[in-house]
Amino acid sequence: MKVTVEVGGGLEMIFGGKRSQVVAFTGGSMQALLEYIAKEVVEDQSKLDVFILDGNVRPGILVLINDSDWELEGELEYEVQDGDHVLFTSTLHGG
Amino acid sequence: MKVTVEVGGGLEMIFGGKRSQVVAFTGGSMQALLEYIAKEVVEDQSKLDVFILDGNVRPGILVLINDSDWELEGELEYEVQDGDHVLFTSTLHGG
Amino acid sequence: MKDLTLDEYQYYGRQMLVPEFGKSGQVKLKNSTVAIIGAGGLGCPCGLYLGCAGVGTLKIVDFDTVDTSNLHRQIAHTEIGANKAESLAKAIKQRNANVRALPYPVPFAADNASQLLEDVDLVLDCTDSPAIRYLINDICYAKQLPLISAAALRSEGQLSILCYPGGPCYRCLFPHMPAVSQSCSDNGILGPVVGVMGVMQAAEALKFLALGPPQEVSMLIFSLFSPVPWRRIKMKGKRPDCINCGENGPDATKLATYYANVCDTYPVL
Amino acid sequence: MKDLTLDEYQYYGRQMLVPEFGKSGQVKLKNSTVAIIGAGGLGCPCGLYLGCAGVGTLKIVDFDTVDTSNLHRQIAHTEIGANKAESLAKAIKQRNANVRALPYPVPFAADNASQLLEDVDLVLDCTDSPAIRYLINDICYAKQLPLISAAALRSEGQLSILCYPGGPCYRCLFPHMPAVSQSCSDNGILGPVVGVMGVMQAAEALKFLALGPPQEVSMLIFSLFSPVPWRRIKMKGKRPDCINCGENGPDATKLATYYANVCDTYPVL
Ligand SMILES: [Zn+2]
Ligand SMILES: [Zn+2]
Repeated sequence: MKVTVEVGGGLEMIFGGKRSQVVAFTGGSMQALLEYIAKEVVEDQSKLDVFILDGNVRPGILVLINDSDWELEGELEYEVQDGDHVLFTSTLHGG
Repeated sequence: MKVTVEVGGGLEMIFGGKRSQVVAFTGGSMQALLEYIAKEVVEDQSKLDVFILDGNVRPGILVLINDSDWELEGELEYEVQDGDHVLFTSTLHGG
Repeated sequence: MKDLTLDEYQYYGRQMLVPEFGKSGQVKLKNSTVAIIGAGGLGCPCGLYLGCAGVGTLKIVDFDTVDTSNLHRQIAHTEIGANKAESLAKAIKQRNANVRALPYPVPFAADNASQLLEDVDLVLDCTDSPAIRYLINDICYAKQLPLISAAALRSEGQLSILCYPGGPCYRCLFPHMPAVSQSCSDNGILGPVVGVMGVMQAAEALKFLALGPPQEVSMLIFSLFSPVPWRRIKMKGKRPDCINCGENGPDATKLATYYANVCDTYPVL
Repeated sequence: MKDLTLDEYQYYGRQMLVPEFGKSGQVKLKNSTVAIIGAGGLGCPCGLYLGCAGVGTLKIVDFDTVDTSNLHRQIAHTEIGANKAESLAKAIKQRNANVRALPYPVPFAADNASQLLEDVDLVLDCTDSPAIRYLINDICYAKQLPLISAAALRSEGQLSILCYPGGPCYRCLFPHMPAVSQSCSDNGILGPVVGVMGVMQAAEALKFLALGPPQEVSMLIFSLFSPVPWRRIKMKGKRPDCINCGENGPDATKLATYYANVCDTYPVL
């Protein structure tokens, strides 16, 4: 299946500056998608910990599935669908 | 099926001021949806001609299906899907 | 509520023509007091647009002074070294003598926060620091003041509406304070990016004052270099275990730990 | 291209920290000339943000003078009766002495349009009239000048990027000139609504100058009272039968009919 993975809030730096890309995912839960992204999509593996901590998304990073907070969708248990848009971004504090 | 009908650019005035509403549509093409909206959803029938002219949307009104110009989707022949978002709005010129 | 003067009819005529807003919206604006915390990249456009739109009283809080490196985005300021709250208040008065723009050239801090927000109807968080953002939130919840919070960094922005009756607080949406904070000074910001967030904040404030709180809990996110620059995200509402507004009320111990770590003192309510 | 001065490094430092923009974006801005047609509700914030962001030369065209009923939304102006182009240019110079803001207090019309756009890299349509919008478009296409067009009315706005190589023109997107035009003066406008569109126009201009044209043909639409305030709409690209930029080139007869009906004269190219 095809999933659009978008990143922002500074996370794009470990994705080689790419803000949005379509990835080929074999299917499964968000847990599986996270593992896939961490292993296959993140380009700067040395800084993986700004994104993933202890197998989950680092606290403070927002995960948005099809324009909804993933807490509304089941978080790690959400079953990823073909065509989904998943966005990882940080809370901003500047002004 | 349920279709979200959103209007803007002044058209909301003939829809009783409602900008967005979910309507129960029996299904069919955009042509059929237009007829349904003109008959069942427009509240001020006396001004229907600001919206519909000769069985089609009045020239100058933009029709957007799921965030795409309807010219990309087949216009009147587009087969409406359950859950579609259809937006009718006017071109604006103010500044 | 005070009615409009003849001058105000002339000044605000174009706004009152907008059906959803109308004269009733304009009168509500005139009789409202809005606090703008921070007169920087967000506060400048937000304050200018709300002052010109006719919010009766604006309280503007900022201790900082204008630096050359601010000017590219803080468009109300014209004089290096001026206090930012005073500079923004002056810019508003120059444009609209019908409103009161009151500068408070002090730091917004735990010991004066509650007092600064006396008699306020709506609070706008235009600050640049996570610690102050949580402080503003906790005070707004305690005083039952609605809060519109905007933020911007580099090419991105976020906006959410909080603390209205039944709505979530900032801690509900963002329970985790970041380990490392990123400021515009250290990490950069494009002028029109923070500008568009500040004007959106003014637009949402105007909508809130005229028509009341939103129907759904959501967050607007903006990213200039994303293929889809604006997204409206559905968010979870109040968090039952929120240490501030949760089911068991404010958790004094956890909040005290928080304030002991990030602020000098616990807020005076 | 001219490099940055020491003063400019200090002034624009925060923008150059943004990775996608960087020093190269800032240098491109400095070496660019942008025309802003209209110094009203869109032109004021757009001009202020672009001037402060460091666009080297801004040509500002507006014949109109400031009226009391403009002030709620035209936030660069402070003096009733002043020419709007001169007032906006002055406001930019007050904030950023590093850029040139050149006022043209004349009507943008068919007989001077081409001349006003000499040596320009990007055109911003900030006008309030459909006839002038089509005129600006036709001149931009003829002179191969990219065009960012924004518009606002009541609580809504629209923005599109046009006339770049391979991109559509305004007539491709909107082939039908409206029978009845609606202006902000007659139909109302909320200040922050037109404000947010003007700042978005500045943001898109900055992105265009630094990074070039968009990859996809789209339109941004804004509606303050809609449940989803911002939408990015995918649009059809160039229209093969466009009377301006279509496969057979400009259709002189049809354009002449158009200009005979809505303008005094045919544009001088
Ligand atoms: Zn809470
Ligand atoms: Zn064309």
